[in-house]
Amino acid sequence: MAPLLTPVLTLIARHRVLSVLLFLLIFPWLMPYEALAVNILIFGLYAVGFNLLFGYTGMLSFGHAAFLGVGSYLTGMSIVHAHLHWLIAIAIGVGASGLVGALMGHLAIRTRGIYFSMVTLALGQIVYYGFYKAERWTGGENGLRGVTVPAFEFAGLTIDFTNPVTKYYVMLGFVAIALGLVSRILASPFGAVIEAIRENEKRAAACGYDVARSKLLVFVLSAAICGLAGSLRAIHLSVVPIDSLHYLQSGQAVMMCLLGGMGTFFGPFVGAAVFLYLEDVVTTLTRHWMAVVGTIFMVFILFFPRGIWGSLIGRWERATTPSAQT
Amino acid sequence: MSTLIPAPTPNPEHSTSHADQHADQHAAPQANMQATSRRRLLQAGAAGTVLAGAPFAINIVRAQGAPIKIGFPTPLTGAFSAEAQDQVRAAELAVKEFNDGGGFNGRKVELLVRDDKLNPGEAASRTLELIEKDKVDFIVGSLSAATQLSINAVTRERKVIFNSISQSDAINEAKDWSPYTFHEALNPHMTAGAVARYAFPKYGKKVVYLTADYAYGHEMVRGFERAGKALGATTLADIRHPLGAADYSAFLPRIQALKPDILVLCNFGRDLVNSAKQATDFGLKESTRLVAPVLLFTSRVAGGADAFEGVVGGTSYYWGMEDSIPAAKAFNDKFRRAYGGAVPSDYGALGYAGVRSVLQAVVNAKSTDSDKVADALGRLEYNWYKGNQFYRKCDHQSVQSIIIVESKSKGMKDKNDVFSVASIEAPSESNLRSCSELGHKG
Amino acid sequence: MNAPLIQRHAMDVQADILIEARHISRQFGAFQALTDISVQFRAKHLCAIIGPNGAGKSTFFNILSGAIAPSSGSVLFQGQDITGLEPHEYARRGIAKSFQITNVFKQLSAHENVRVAVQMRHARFDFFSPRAKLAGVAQTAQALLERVGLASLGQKPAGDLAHGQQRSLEVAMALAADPQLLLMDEPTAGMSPEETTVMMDLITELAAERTVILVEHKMKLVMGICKTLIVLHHGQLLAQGSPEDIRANPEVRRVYLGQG
Amino acid sequence: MVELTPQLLGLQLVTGVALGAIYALLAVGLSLIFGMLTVVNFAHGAFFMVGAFLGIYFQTLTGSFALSLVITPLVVGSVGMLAERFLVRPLYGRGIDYPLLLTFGLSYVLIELMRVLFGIEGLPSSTPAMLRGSVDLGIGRFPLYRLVLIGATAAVVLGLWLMIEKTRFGLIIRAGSRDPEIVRVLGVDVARVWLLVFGLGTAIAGLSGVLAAPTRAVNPEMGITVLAESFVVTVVGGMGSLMGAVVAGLLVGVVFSMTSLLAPEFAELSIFVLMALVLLVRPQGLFGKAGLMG
Repeated sequence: MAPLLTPVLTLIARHRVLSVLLFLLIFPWLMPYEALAVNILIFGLYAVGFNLLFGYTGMLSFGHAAFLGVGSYLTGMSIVHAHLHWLIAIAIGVGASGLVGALMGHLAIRTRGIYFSMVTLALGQIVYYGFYKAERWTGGENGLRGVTVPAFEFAGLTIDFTNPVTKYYVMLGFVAIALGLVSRILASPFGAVIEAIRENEKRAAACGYDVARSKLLVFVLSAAICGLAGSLRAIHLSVVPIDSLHYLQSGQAVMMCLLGGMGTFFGPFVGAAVFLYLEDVVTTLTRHWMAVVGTIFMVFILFFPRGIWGSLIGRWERATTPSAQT
Repeated sequence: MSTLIPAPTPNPEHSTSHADQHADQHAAPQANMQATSRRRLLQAGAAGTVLAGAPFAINIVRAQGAPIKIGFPTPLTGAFSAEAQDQVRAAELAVKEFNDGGGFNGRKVELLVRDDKLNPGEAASRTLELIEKDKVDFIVGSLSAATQLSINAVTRERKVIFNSISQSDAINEAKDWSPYTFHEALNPHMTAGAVARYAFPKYGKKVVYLTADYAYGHEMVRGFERAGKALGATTLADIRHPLGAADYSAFLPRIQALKPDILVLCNFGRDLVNSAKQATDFGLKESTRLVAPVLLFTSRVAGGADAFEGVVGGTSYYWGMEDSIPAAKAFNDKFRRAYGGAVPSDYGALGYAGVRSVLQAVVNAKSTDSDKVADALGRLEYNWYKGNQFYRKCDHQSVQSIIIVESKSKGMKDKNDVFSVASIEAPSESNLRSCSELGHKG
Repeated sequence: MNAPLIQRHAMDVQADILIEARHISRQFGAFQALTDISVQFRAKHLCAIIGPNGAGKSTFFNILSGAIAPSSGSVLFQGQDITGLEPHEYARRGIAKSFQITNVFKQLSAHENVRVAVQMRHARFDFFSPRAKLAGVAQTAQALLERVGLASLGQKPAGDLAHGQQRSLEVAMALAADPQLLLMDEPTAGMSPEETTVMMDLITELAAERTVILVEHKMKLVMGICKTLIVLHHGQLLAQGSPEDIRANPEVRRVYLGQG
Repeated sequence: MVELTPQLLGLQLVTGVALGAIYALLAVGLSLIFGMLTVVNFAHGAFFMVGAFLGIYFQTLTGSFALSLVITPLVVGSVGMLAERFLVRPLYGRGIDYPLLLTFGLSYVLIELMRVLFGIEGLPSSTPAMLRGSVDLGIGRFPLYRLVLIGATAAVVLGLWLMIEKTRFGLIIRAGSRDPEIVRVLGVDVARVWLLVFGLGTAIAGLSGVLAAPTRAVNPEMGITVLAESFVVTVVGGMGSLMGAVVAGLLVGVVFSMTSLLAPEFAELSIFVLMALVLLVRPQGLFGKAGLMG
């Protein structure tokens, strides 16, 4: 299969953002319904943001729901309470999650390994309770309702988010920008630095890189991208559930990354797509979806630790030279 | 679902209901489960291919005789799955009745059940799925304040009728409400009020609340205190506990020290089981009466007689009221016939009523158009299972009777005989918060 | 007339001394690893720290390279006190090291390993320009690989290289920053005799342009090539001087050959 | 608001200790597994839950709580060993993320399994007859069973301590938790030891399930919150430190209990704040070895 696969993958590797976008353009046709496609778009982005930290820098955070949630809530609150334009609301959501990322990161990067995971978990929970308690602004456990964007004119045509297809393509716009940015960062010298840090912190420091500062930077970037995913989700669902801040939501990012292949560019997206699609199908088939999801998850960890996309790349790399980082 | 220890076996049926399946369900649940799954698989596949063909078809023109579709999002998995699955059974009963009665000029009804996992986000996207992919005409369902509010947020934006069958005060309020929003279930204000009016005069005026710290809990407390004021009850403390806490022992010493006449457990489901159980262990019942706004049939069965001994609470329905209410008798019998002798639970019954109201409105409106049906629902006066009900004009809250039950610990006839009906408060608009208070004009 | 002369003389001395350890002591809990060690290392000079196992060589090395801070005393580099600075600060001042346990980015290719190291000098926090654009960096990296004799293995993941090759790769990475001081902890540990000779040649070659400090417990190995030897024993400075002095030193003989 | 009499505070303290007992028991199991295998067992809560279910099942089967206290841990432990042998073992040396995530998947399966076996809304659980009721401690009434709980925990911890200090197996564990290499050097069959340790850890989780069952609702999801809490405890105490697990267990229990009295709404948050604070001041936890997990 390698000879057949190689040229395709080489092409994808060369224009990874372009190819993913081409795919996403036709994506709604492949999905049973648009809302699922939008969900995959959003969680794909969420997983990509998480992967920046987990896959590329090797820091396993259990607090990433905080960024998804803060993005959602700040965007939602700007629309519901402050009646701001939805674009500004998104900007606020992303900014806020970046800020929270800076704070959490500043505290968390002092710790390593499982302790890092636990600190992020704890800080994430603190954010959760913060929003849970601010019932007046966030709606508390009931969630924030009424995040609606009225139909508007753009370049002569009416954009109405209650039309799922329109919504999908607008969201795709944002995801495209974010993916472009991530791809650029990974290809940049800084991208090399964070991979070096993942491989060997001591060595990176001996090379003269400020490990702590680099880690913090990735943390903030990752947070902002997850924040954008959150912002989009608020507009997509027109509600912000408190669950979006819960640590189980953080766990979902890990699952998606692993399923798709951590430390690969497409992996998280593939992971999110497969995860959500499976869940969608399995839940309608059987009430025992947890068992199915759990089993699939274990199978992957045992037999395909590099994830779906990662394993594909693996085959390919074995067939060719171990060069391109896709 | 085979169970090693007797426990109410939920019905595995998961999609549109047909009489023949109910027949074999109790013969061979497993087999039926698989049968169901297989059919679902086919359906999913079909739907998939169809939609893959035309993703942009947002409003497909429906041929005459095409089924009327009712979307039914409810937490089939998670903490309230028992109640949810009973809701489904009852809803399917309503659908079956309607179809057996010939449907709506030739059009049969199809119930599309979806698992919202008790997660508002999931509920919202499931509702989007039902509207976008399955093109449902109406939505009935939900089993928590949060999920019903997020379902409502989606439906009202798309002008789809949603008849909610779980409790919430917020959904009545103008902020969330829409002309397409209906509330079949009781709300905390009504329930708490009724329980207060029964319990405070009877058991004493010094009250402590142990409250799950979320809107539902706060709304319950508000309801009790409002009704309590008129009755001269005093609140010694309102202790807020984290939602879903497993251990309440840490809250109990203080309650002991307060020596209240009544301890109101303003929480739901498992929280209620846990707190009641542990309050019993701490010997609180010796001096204090335990009261719960909503005493769930299923929680009582799961929690056991000891924990709930002597606990008094409210409910929208208890099968035992059939002795005094003919409609209840009729409903129970239908349910028993369909499900091998099982009795409907409180929330289950709501599933039946929620669907049946919508279908009756379709008949009255002679249409499935949202606005026409909404109008017909607004005028509806019905008695499906517990006596006369109607939707209040301003907020579409179903005005209905409230049943006060006391948990039995001895002399039970069978595993379903868990409550004794202490009193039934007749339906009255005066027990609801006023329209103006909710922010509705006129 | 005299004053300026003296002053210039003083400056020359300053300039001539690259790194200096002043009264360095280090405890680990109750254990006294180093006691009051003061040594000066001159620029463009090959020097070795020797001593039997447990003499405190590695501790001293780690203090010089900034991996750990001394309990007391200070490290001066080009006359500046750099005690207790972050490891990366040491690197940026031109202090490079190769570790005792081989220490490379295992999953990255050999070339990428060196490239990252070289990149340090050019683009520290550059998020946007594609790596490939930094052509100079890639070439420098290639040159360094050639210098340590790994030119042909550039695309191999570092983890897959032979032990000796990984050590060489480390040297290449250490050289990437074009350091004035290169610290090497047992550079030939675990190497075959052939690899060892290659490495020693490389080291002498490198010492022509910069100060190189080796930590070594194989005495003979360094006798030949080093200008100065520093002998540690039980965490104390036993002797320092030219190989000849050291060889002649009875104390050292006793420690190493158990005589006297 | 009641005034904070010494009696109330005292009773609150006892309550906290009783709470901490279960935390400590769970954390000991987690810490044992982590210290030895550096496996972060995310299925620990699920094993606790399975223990609770099987506990009731064997109790109704044998009609004796005491018997099920013995049988259940053995069963749960063997399930644990199977999991170690066939699921976790292939992942050794692959870093700590993989076993962690695998056990996470395993927990899903175990939860679903219990749903299928015992039904979704769980089982009614009740305190064994002779342990019912509450006793007057002079400072207020306190449930007898919870006192028993404290005693049982103390006994288990003591037994564990004796085993670790006095037996050869314990010696190996002590050596191993410091440096697995040593064990290999000692010429011990490491695989077998790890199998047993995982079994022991999960058995303790099962036991705490049986012990906790009478005090709370037994349902398939009961392990989820417990997991988060016992992780907090383990991390606060320092992963891999049994001493730490016990001390932190009691600490967390008391902190939770006291916040429940003074600021009930923040009871749950308080333990996370505690963890954050401890880790930021002492990144390796109270009794943790520095640099562990480098």
